[in-house]
Amino acid sequence: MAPQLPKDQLLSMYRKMYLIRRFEERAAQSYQQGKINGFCHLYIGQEAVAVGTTEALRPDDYQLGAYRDHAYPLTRGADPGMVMAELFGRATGYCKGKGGSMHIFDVEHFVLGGYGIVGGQIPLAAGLAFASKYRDDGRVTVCYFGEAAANQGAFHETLNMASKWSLPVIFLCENNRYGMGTAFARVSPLPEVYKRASAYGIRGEPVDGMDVLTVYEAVKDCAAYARSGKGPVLLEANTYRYRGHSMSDAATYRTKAEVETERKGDPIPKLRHYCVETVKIPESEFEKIDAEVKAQVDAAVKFADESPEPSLDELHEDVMVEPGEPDVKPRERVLGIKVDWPVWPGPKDYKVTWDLEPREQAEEADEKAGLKQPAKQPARA
Amino acid sequence: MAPQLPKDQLLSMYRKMYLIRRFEERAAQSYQQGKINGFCHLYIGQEAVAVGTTEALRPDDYQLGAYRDHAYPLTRGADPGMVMAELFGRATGYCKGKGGSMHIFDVEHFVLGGYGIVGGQIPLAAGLAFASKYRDDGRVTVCYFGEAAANQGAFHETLNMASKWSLPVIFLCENNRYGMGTAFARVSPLPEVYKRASAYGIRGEPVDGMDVLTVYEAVKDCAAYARSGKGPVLLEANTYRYRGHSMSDAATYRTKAEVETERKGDPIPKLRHYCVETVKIPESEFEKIDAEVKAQVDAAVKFADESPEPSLDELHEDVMVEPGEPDVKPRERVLGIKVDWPVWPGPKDYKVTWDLEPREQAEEADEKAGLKQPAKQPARA
Amino acid sequence: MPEIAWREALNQALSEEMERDVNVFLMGEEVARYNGAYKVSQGLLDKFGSARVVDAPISELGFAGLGVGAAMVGLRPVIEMMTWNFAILAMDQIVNNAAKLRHMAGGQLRCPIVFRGPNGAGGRLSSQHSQSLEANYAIFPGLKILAPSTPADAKGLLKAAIRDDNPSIFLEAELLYGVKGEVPTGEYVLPIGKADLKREGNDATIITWSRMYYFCEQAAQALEKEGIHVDLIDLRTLKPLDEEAILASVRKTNRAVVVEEGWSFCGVGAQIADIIQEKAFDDLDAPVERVTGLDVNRSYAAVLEKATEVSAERIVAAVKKVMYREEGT
Amino acid sequence: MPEIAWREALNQALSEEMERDVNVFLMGEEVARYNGAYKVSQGLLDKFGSARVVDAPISELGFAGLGVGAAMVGLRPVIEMMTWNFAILAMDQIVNNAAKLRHMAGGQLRCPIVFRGPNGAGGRLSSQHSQSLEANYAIFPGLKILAPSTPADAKGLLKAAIRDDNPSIFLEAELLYGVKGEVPTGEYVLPIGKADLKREGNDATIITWSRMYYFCEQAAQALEKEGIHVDLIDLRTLKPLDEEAILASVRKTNRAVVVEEGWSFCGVGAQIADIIQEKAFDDLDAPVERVTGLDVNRSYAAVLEKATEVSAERIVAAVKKVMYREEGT
Ligand SMILES: Cc1ncc(C[n+]2csc(CCOP(=O)(O)OP(=O)(O)O)c2C)c(N)n1
Ligand SMILES: Cc1ncc(C[n+]2csc(CCOP(=O)(O)OP(=O)(O)O)c2C)c(N)n1
Ligand SMILES: [Mg+2]
Ligand SMILES: [Mg+2]
Repeated sequence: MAPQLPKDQLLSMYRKMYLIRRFEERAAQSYQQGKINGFCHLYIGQEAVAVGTTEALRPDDYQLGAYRDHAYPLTRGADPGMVMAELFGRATGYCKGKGGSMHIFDVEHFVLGGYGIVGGQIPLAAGLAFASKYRDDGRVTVCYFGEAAANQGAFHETLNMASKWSLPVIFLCENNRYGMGTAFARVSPLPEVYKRASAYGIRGEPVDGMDVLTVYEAVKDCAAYARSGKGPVLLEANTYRYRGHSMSDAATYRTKAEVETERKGDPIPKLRHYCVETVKIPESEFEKIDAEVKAQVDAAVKFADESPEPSLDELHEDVMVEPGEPDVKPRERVLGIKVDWPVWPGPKDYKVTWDLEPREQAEEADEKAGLKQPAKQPARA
Repeated sequence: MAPQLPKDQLLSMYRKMYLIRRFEERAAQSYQQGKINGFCHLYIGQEAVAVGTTEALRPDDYQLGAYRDHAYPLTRGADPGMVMAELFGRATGYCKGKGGSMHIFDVEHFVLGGYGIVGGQIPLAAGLAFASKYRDDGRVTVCYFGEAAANQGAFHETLNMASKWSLPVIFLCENNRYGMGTAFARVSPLPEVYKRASAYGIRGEPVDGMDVLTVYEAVKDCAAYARSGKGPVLLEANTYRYRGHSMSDAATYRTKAEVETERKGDPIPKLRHYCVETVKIPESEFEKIDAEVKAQVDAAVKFADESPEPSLDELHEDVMVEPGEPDVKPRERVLGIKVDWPVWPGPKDYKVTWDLEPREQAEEADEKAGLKQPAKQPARA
Repeated sequence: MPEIAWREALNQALSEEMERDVNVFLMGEEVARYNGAYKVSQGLLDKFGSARVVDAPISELGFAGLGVGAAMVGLRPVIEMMTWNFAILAMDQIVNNAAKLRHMAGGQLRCPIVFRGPNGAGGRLSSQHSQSLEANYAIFPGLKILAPSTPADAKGLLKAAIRDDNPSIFLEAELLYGVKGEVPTGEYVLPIGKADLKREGNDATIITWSRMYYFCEQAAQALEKEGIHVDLIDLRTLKPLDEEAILASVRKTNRAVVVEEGWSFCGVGAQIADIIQEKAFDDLDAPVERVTGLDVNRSYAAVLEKATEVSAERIVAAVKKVMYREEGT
Repeated sequence: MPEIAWREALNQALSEEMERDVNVFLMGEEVARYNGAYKVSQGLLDKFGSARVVDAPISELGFAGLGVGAAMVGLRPVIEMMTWNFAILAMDQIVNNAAKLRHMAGGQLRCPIVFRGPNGAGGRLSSQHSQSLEANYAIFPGLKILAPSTPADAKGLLKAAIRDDNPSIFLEAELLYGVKGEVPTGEYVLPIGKADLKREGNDATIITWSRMYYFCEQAAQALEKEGIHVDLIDLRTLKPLDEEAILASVRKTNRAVVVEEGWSFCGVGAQIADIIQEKAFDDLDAPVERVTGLDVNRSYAAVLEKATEVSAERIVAAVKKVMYREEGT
């Protein structure tokens, strides 16, 4: 077991996990009240993964995931009211209500979206990591994806490139054991996703996704590894979702009993118990946090509920960007506060020092293959 | 070393390899004369793979490959003149001149095409094998593909399914070390394709693709394995092409010296030498075969050259099939001879006995994942 | 005739065709044990077993291609795409293989396969999940494109598509599965390529397909109250297109409105308008009007989504426009 | 002005933009060590190094998506597709991510990326390798589509596309790379969305783009000999479409012929014809004619391929048709 973490850090992790839990419960409620529509995928049960991960990263490391994405911005300090407003489809949402539950972007906090096409975010992650290596900005990218996405061609093509070019990216598989109604083992001969790392010659390992401290340690180690230039990691967090695949899935197909058993592994009480029993943090502090979070989430729902619908002027906005048009900074736009916004280096701001493929290396490979110098005329096809 | 093969079989393998070699040399010549256009990918150097493979299969096992496909029908007994005519784009070609060099189909001999989209034939192979298992016809499918195609998503998705459903298919990678001008090792962290089998929990192994007898033994063993229901195999034949990627690639980028070295490994003289030295088959028999093959290929070129262009009535043919319209039988159409044509079972000709996923197995996987009985309402999404 | 929902009509078609021909099988995500994401395949696994109703991994390109391969040797796969948005990943197998196989092979084989699933909006799903993609397939020679509107047409055309020896794209809609209508029981097969004149009138012609038919019907009823009577042509098949039906009606009414759910720019409606202007130029008393979804990415927010959608009101307005009647007069 | 070939014009554009902005990089199959399948990237690896000119594995979906991800954080990737036929595998990343990102994110980011490569026929390559696929991208909001014809336009528009903050599809052609023309050296950037009136005349309007321009020019010269003078509009950009240029000309000539290399059914030409019939209905003296590739799968055989292609003769005939002149009179 890793060295004990400072009390404040433990409490902040607890607070974040409970924030997500509470946020999702109220989102579920709001969905039932018809205030949220379409697809809404809850993160309940998986909190330890996002919280442990974010805790282990630099605040400016990139994160992106699939459509089960409410937790990602919340772990990064996004405004819960504005995330809820996005779920409500209101003008005050992070994406002006255009993306909704499945597509939450909080660029201020380097959370680069939730994506609806299974596996679609995986190549993007390689691109983010490519940019980091290209600019040598020391960032690591964390790409969350469900285990079912590992059967997409995009997974294969991306891991191959990420490995070949030693891109600083952690492919973080949130294995909650099924995609919609299909148990992963039913469609995958090799149900342990991390084992696929061998096909790409990269580091791969499983981690208990129901224990935030274990996730934290694992991601910290993987991030250091990737950041140091050793290449990508395929990290498989074994977790469980307590709710149906989405709100439109009542998940009646699961027995109470079975969910109860799982609840015993609930990462939130687990951390709390550890803090109280081992670290000797008084219960009262947790009661205080619970109360504060409840109030915070109530306020978030209230904020969303009282927020206006987007104006119709928004219809043609953001489809194309006009010359000189700035990017939209959600918290500035909505809350009127000044925020630090990522600035990407300009045309002359840096030089590329990365030698993606040293010439000797390329020539050696060519020789082995039987190639000599580049063809003089079109080699096509 | 495997038991020595009967003399006739050795000679027929030699004949086929030399037929391919000679055919391709004349094709190259015809290309330079402007009688063949577009892309034309020669098989010279790789003869041992197709010949050893076909020799090890049942004549009604399915074969398909990429665009480097002249050899596949030839090993199956296709009419060389009609293959050449297809390269010439004549009405007497196997595909009426519609497909050309990259798309040669000889359905009579269960050669189901050459394909131009890298990796595009791989999912098709799973479908052929699925059909065999579905009908329990005992067939095995051999899917040839170049090593570069192993970086396509289609490869990943297909091997996963083929493994999960134990489909009788041999994924036969013809590793000639590069795709066009790119050495495989330059774009693949794991340059041994067969090692990727581990990601799908299937059998994978390399074989010397420059020795027809080794290929024959390996494929025979893999075919028996697949046919017996043990599932797919990823077989990697290490081979080499003596010519450029295609006729439009003069391959000036390879040194004479290096090609010379490789020529020492030429599979054709190698088999001949083995037959003469070890099996004691007189040289004269080979000289006789060489002469016969030369004449046969000369005749093929002559046939192609004297064949008519397709008629314009063909323009709208074969795009859509009309009710009651039969399939076209090339040798019947062109040579007017009666041929055995594959007949696919009709609506009531058989029952499906294959239980692709036994219920208990599915339920067990569901239980493990935390699922119980099927959802009653739409689980989407 | 019994009233049943779209999903049951499709279920009947699948069940009957699987009974009729052992070569027919269904493959897709969630189709077997969970009876389909939209419950179209309800009960089929129990009835036909696990080799004929197959749960696929989330590998659209892979299982679409698997279907094409199986079709090459005489099976008749029905490949369910959970939605056509996801089928974009499988497009290579559909347009480069299925649509071209017979031709590349010079007629040596055929590819009897049906790709089916919901197209268009699902409602409050934002841009990645709400696309109408028929034009992306309609352009390729070698494919048939079906887009029925009523449960009866859906049953009759799905059965026809399964029996057809060509590859076909069968377009359904998330918002249609629950829609009910009278459906003949048992053997009921409709001809592919025949439009259905669902309403007759001399004042104008409305041409549409799939879910938009219901909006057009609404509009037609509203117009009738104002004494405007339209021909309402439900194409049902987009390719091959029933040009005769379109042209015959336009020659009668001299006015045409084409209604589609998808985007305007390069939508199938543009092709239909082009055919009309080319072949009925002298019969037209007004330019062909098109009513389409707005040419922007679809939003999740209710008001924004609604504003991008086709509405009966907009169809009414378009008909009045081609009749040179001012709105509301 | 120096005369250079298309491939050199593109090479100049790439080289200059990479000099100008360190954020620009080129990735694709064979682009680095082998200087491009068509030698468009000749010399760039030596000039800019292996991180800015990258040989990708044959993983179109993967490296297209990698480019999109890099663009999200301010790089300006140029992704070379060896041909657009292969890009069908990458379509999901192009239309579901690149085209939708800014909108899904409510304007928080942009996606400055260029996907470029040859579109259309390569000559004697059969059906999988000969497709004109512009319509498949033109339908999606969020993308710009460029299809220049001359080396100068190619240079000016590629530079513009690289500098543009939106994702764009840049269509080249295997049969154009060797075509020469005068090209301004150094800084030369053209506006996206502006058509070029390459010839003026009052008798009819020919509208085209990409390689077909040369066929139209041929036809125009032939027509001139017969005293027929046409406006020849080279669109150069398909989206955003320069409607004004089209309509202004048609209002003048009252006759329009749209020429495209690809298939007729649902081709971009149908959309152009629709715009003309809708917005210039009263100015039209004849239906808009379209000259397109034949709606069949393309064959390898020379005679069959030729018969599917657009020819100057067919364009001449179409112009005469809209002028109601009998062939040869
Ligand atoms: C390409 C694609 N195919 C199918 C779907 C429909 N779909 C949405 S979520 C889902 C299951 C994904 O499961 P997993 O990746 O394990 O993520 P989880 O929902 O378990 O978090 C499916 C099939 C989709 N969105 N995209
Ligand atoms: C999807 C796709 N991308 C790119 C190409 C262009 N291309 C044709 S052959 C080839 C190289 C393939 O190499 P490999 O798979 O090793 O087969 P080989 O030519 O060596 O037999 C490429 C990139 C293509 N045909 N299809
Ligand atoms: Mg899952
Ligand atoms: Mg190779």
